[in-house]
Amino acid sequence: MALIRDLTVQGLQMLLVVALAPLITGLIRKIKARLVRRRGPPVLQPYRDLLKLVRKETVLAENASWLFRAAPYLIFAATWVAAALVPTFATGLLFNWTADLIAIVALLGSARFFLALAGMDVGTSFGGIGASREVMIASLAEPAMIMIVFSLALLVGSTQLSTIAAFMVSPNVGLRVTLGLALVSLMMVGIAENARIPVDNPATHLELTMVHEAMILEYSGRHLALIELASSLKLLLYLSLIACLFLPWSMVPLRPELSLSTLGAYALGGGAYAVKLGFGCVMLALFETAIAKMRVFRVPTFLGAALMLGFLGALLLFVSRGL
Amino acid sequence: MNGIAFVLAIPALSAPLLAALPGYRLSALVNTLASFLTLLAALSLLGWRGAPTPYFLVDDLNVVFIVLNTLVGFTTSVFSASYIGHELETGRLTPAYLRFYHAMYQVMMFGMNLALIANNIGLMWVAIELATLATVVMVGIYRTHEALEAAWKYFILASVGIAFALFGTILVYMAAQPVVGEGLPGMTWTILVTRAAHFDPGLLNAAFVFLFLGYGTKVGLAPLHAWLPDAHAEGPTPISAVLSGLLLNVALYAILRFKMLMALNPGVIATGPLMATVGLISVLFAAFMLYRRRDIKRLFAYSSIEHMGIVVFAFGMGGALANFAGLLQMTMHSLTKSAIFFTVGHIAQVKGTQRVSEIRGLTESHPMLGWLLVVGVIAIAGMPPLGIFMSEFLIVSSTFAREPLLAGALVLGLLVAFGALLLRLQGFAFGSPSEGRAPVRASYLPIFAHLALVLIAGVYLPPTLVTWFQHVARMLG
Amino acid sequence: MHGLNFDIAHLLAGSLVLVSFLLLYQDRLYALLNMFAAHAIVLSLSVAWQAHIQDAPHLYITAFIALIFKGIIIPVALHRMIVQLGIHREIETVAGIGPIMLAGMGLVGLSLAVMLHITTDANLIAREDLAFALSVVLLGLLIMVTRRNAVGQVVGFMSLENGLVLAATGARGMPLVVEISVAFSILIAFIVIGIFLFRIRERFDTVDVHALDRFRGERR
Amino acid sequence: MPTAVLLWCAATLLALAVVAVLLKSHRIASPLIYVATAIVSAAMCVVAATSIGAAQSAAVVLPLGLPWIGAYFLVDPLSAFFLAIVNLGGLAASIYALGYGRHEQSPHRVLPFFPAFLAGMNLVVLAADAFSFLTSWEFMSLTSWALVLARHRDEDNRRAGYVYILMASLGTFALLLAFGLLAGPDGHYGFAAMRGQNLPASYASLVLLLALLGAGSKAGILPLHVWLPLAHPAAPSHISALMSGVMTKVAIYAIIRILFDLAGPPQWWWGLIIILLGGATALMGVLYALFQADMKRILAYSTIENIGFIFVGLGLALSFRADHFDAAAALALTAALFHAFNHSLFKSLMFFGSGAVLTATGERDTEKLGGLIHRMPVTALAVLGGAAAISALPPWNGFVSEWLTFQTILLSPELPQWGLRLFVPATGALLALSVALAAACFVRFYGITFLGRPRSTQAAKAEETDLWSRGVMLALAVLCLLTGILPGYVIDLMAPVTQSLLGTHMPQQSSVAWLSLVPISKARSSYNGLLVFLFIATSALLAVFAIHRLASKATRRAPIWACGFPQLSREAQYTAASFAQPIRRVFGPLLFRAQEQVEMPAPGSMAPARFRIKLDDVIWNALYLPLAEGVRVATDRLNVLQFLTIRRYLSLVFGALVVLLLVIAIWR
Repeated sequence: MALIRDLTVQGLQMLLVVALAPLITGLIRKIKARLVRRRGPPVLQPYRDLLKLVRKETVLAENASWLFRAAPYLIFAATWVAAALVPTFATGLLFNWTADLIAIVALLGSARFFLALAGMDVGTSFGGIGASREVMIASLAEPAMIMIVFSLALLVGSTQLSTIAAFMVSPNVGLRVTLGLALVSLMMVGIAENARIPVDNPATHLELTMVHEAMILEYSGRHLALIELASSLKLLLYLSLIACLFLPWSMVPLRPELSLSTLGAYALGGGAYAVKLGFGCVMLALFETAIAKMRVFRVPTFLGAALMLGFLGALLLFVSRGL
Repeated sequence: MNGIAFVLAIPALSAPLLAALPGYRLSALVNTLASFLTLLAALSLLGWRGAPTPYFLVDDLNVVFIVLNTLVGFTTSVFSASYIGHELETGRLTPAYLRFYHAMYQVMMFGMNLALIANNIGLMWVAIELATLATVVMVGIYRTHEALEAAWKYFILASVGIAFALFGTILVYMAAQPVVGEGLPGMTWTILVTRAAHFDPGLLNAAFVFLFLGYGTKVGLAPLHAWLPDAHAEGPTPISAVLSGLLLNVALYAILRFKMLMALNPGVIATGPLMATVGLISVLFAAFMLYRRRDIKRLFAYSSIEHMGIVVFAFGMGGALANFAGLLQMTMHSLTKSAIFFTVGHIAQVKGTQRVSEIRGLTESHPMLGWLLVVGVIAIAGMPPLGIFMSEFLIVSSTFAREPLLAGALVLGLLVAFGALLLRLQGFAFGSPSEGRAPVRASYLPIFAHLALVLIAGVYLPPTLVTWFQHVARMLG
Repeated sequence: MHGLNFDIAHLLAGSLVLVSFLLLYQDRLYALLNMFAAHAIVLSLSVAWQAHIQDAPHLYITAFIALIFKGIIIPVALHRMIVQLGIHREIETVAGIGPIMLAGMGLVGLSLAVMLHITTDANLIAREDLAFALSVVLLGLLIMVTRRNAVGQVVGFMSLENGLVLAATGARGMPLVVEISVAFSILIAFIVIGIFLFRIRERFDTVDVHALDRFRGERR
Repeated sequence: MPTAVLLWCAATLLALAVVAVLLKSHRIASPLIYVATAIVSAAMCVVAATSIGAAQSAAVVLPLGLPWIGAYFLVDPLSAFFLAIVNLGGLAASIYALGYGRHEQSPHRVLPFFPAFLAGMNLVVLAADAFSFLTSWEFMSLTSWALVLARHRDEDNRRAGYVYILMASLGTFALLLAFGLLAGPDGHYGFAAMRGQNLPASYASLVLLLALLGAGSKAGILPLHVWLPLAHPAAPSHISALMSGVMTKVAIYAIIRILFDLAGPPQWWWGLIIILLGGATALMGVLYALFQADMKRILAYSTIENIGFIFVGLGLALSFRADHFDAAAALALTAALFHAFNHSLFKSLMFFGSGAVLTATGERDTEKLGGLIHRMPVTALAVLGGAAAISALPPWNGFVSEWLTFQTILLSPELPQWGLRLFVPATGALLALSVALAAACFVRFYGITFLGRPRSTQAAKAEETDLWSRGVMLALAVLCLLTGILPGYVIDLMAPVTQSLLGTHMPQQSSVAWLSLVPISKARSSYNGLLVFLFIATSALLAVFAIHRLASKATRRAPIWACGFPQLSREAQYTAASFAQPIRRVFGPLLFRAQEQVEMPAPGSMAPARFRIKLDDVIWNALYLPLAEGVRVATDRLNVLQFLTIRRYLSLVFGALVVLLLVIAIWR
């Protein structure tokens, strides 16, 4: 019985993220457009795009291999699972125990692995460029992420998201240098991982600058749809990760009994979650409109900074538990 | 007694016979036969050894050497039978010289056996000189300019060595004479050891210095080694084998005897450090010299210097473990090195050259010779599962616990030598073969025998041999 | 052991060392040979004296050999050879005579130091003779390594060997002395013949350096 | 009992070597030998695996080796575990070779040494006294040296063999000295006796350094790794798999045996040294790998990286043990062992794959390959699995050991020493970096080799390999996945090992609910490979189902689009070198003095523009060239002594005499 309930909650969460993801993308696009005083596409445009893509016939390059066809599903699945494992409105979900933060990072890593491979499959130079730049970025972003995980884990004594969230709401967090460092670094990593300005520009097809787009250049139809969905899922994941780690208020620990109050609590949590997401979107949009795209070979310094920040945070905790 | 008589008589008698015999096949056969009989006689000494007489003595120590000596002598004679035949065909030797060769071979064996069996230090000296002069002649036997050069060099340096050894012997006698009285007793080993404690230590010191240098010249220790490489390179290969495998041991045996004598006297200078130092110098020196060699036989001659260095080092370190290791190392080196020289002899014949740079890809052109060479060199480089690994294991590990720095230096030498040997080996055995693909008519038997012995010793030492070696090691103190 | 015997033995041994010094001093071949003959004669005298005081008749044989073989035959043979091979008469030495002499002094001092320091209880004659014998040996070796000339080196070796004989005869009742001296004479004969056969004019090593290098086969 | 059985098996292997020698290159030789080795290895693997947890049996003493001691052989949990690894690799290699061996041009240079090599590795792990250990150790090196020289006509292979055998014997001597210290002056060469005598701290530390020098050179830690990328690729591929996947593990075994078992209680800084070495090795290894073009060389360098990873685990275990955090030590050691096991699996798989490619195309250079996924689908699938596992992607096994190591690092703030507190997180960063880079490296490896369009005609008409090879590769891939999703069982298998070495072990895993992995406590951290796998599978299937059902599954093949400018020539594809360029820009200048020169022809000239990359092997230049130079100078100086005149030689003798006389004149 309890199992059933946990499963349903978990299932809800999974559906929620996948349903929410395109909205986030649309929202950000809209806000950015308004910021530069354009009307911009409607917020629900991404859903329409996805539906259109899914209905279309898929065009494959002649020499595309089975890997090319399988990759979108794997990418989507991995990202989806990762996203589903991040607590959104409620902590202590059933499957939160199946993977901790490190595992989530690694899941995103495997999604990227297949994306890069898919980019190289057809054998165009664009795919190559995209893949090589992607792995370069990732190879710096991932350690930075791991460092952030370290600093949180050292602080909380756990790599378990629910535990961390629980700890964060508890009064004994205090204001810590480490957390600040971790937050900044996490944001930088998130920007890089989601191919946002200034690291990459999701809206461009100018070959010298594009990274993510270059890899998926050969995709079309349902495959493209899946990949797009996956990338918006990823964005959502990062937003809700930041939310869960740094603004974990009114997140509901899983309650044993299914009462009205519980539902109320869930509703409250959901609302809070929505607010957090909206805040995140606005922030991101502001940041993106404020800053310009940087050259690809300046990215390492950017991410190196992130890595250093994360490492500094972890080191501080290693050296003294007081800070 | 009769065992001793045979060991000495068979070579002594067969030498003139061989000088008289025409036809190399017959004389080679006789030579082999004589060596074989000598071996049998020597083996009989294992079982039954007479009481020491004023002139002859057989004890645990020299039985090791005698058996080894006659054994390698025998196998070498087998090898030389096939080797000499080829030399005759290519006309490097004439039948007349062959007679001389076989006769000298037996003279040499006689000299060495006598030196080993002698109970009288004067007699030992005479015998070693006899053997040396015989080898001098053998080295020069090809009569090429190079051979004569080598022989001449050998001769001069050996003569000085002889003089030193004699002076040392005289000094020993003078040290003994006040204690044991004039005449023969003063030179009889068995008497000397009983009274050595009362000898004048100072005289013994001087004596040891001269004996060490004199006989050390023949062992080929580092500053005194000059004759050795050329003699090995220029003489007929069987002689190189005998030089490396036996003559060095005989000289070493002499040094060991006097070391024992010194050990019995409380007042004398410590001989161990002296020997260890010289040994170490030889090892390092030879190790570095190995790299630049361009003549395959000279290469292995230097490796002989290195190994003698190791042995002397081991005996210098002393102690049951190190002495045991030293004996083992010496035995293994004789067997391995002579096996290598057998192989090298055949290789030089099929390739028609001794130049390192012109011998390549043996495992392909002559698989048997090639792989035998590989095994031999691996053995001499001290890799398991062959015998030398065990002895080097014991020497290094036992030294490291006592004298870490010395062990470090030794290991350095071993490594450098290893590098050189393997570098050359890869050149010889692998790569695309060089010209000279003449079929081999080699006698693999001696090579197999030696390598098999080395392999067995590396894996399994029979307990009897072990206890015996250990006893000898204790004798050496 | 009465004084006179000792004194005479001492005198003879000492004079042998002296003659070695003279050998060391020579730089003309013929003079060197003559001096060596003198060396041999002194040796045979001293050996004979030892034979007398030890009343060991067999030593007379040694003395005799020394006299005939080394005192006469060898020098004459070498004379002939010099003439035949046309070896020129100068002996070129490694260093100047002066330093070499000094080195010789040092060697004698060394040998005295070694022997007298150590033989605290050996009997007198033996001790003195030994010291002198050792110095003769060392001087002989010094001659060998300082002379660039084959004949000179042979002479050095022979004087070295004289030192040995002196020591051997000095040792009371040492067996095999005669045999040893004979053996050594043969050895020397070999060397001399060798020189003669190989036409070795100047250096001990070879007729021409190129052959040397060729056979060593190692020089780049 | 198991000891005896395993010894008999090893003896059989040796006998097989003899048989192989006798058979020379007879037609049936190859199948006969490989089938036999497969059977024997399978038997040994089973026996070893079953005897990990078995009760401690008494040592078998044979009257071999050092006479007055004899040869001791013993299977304890540690050796049993490594025996299992060794023989699993042996089994895989033998079966693979059944197919692969047919393409061997000179089988008589491989067949005798293959079983001998296996026997050598087994005996190293079985040995329980210094002498038999070192004998087997050197025997192992020797046989593998012969195998490296199997293609001896190639100059590079000979050079590789030479460097290898030199480093190997350096290592042997170092171990020899280490054992000399452990055995003490009166020669207690048996391991049992060594445990008995407690060394002074200084000696123990010396032992540590010597052991690192000895076993480390075989494992390939910095800066002793130089031989590895030369030798491993030079051998035939199934041998490369053994050397990389298994022999390095034997070296790890040696380290564990000496440091955890024989050398007595550790100092805290021992761990630190090993951790730092490991971190540096991991990073440098993967960077080297990223800049290689040769398939097998990439794999060899990635071996170095993984060894570094294992070393970090060992170092952590050692420092935890020094501070008596036994549970943490057990976790760290388990992580290291687990990674050793995983690496042996996927590295063998990768080498098999590259061997298959090699035989199909005759090319080792990735720049000449490509598009093989079409020609050799099964190989491509299996290698994809291996690549995913080696890049530590969940739910594959590589990730589990990585995850455990990170968990261990997260425990390290409890360590009191500042040195550790400062350097452990730094090493953690290095590890994270090298893991990410490894993923990049294998994207490159796989993408260039198997994806894209063929870059050469050989690649264009490659043929899928034989049944045996495919079978083995798939089996290994499946094993990688299984150990990834059911790690609990493997960890419980290792419990006796840590128990015997540290006196404690990780909490039992296979009993945890949902089979998830809980190293310390559920609230702290947990990972469930099985569920992650199931999730991914289900959601992927869900997506497929949804889309194919509810939307179109219509597909059309069309020419490459590429933004409308498809460059159809093969050369227009991205190359391995260009793929590595961004990362080279980041790390190259600092660590490799990388230089890129562009030669632009004058306008109008027909000459091609050239782009050259120059990478210095800093370690080689800084460490090994000077050594070689030193030897050269020394030999030159000494060689003069070969050409002196007799008079000068006499003066040498004279000098020696005078010196000695002076000595005794001055003495007392």
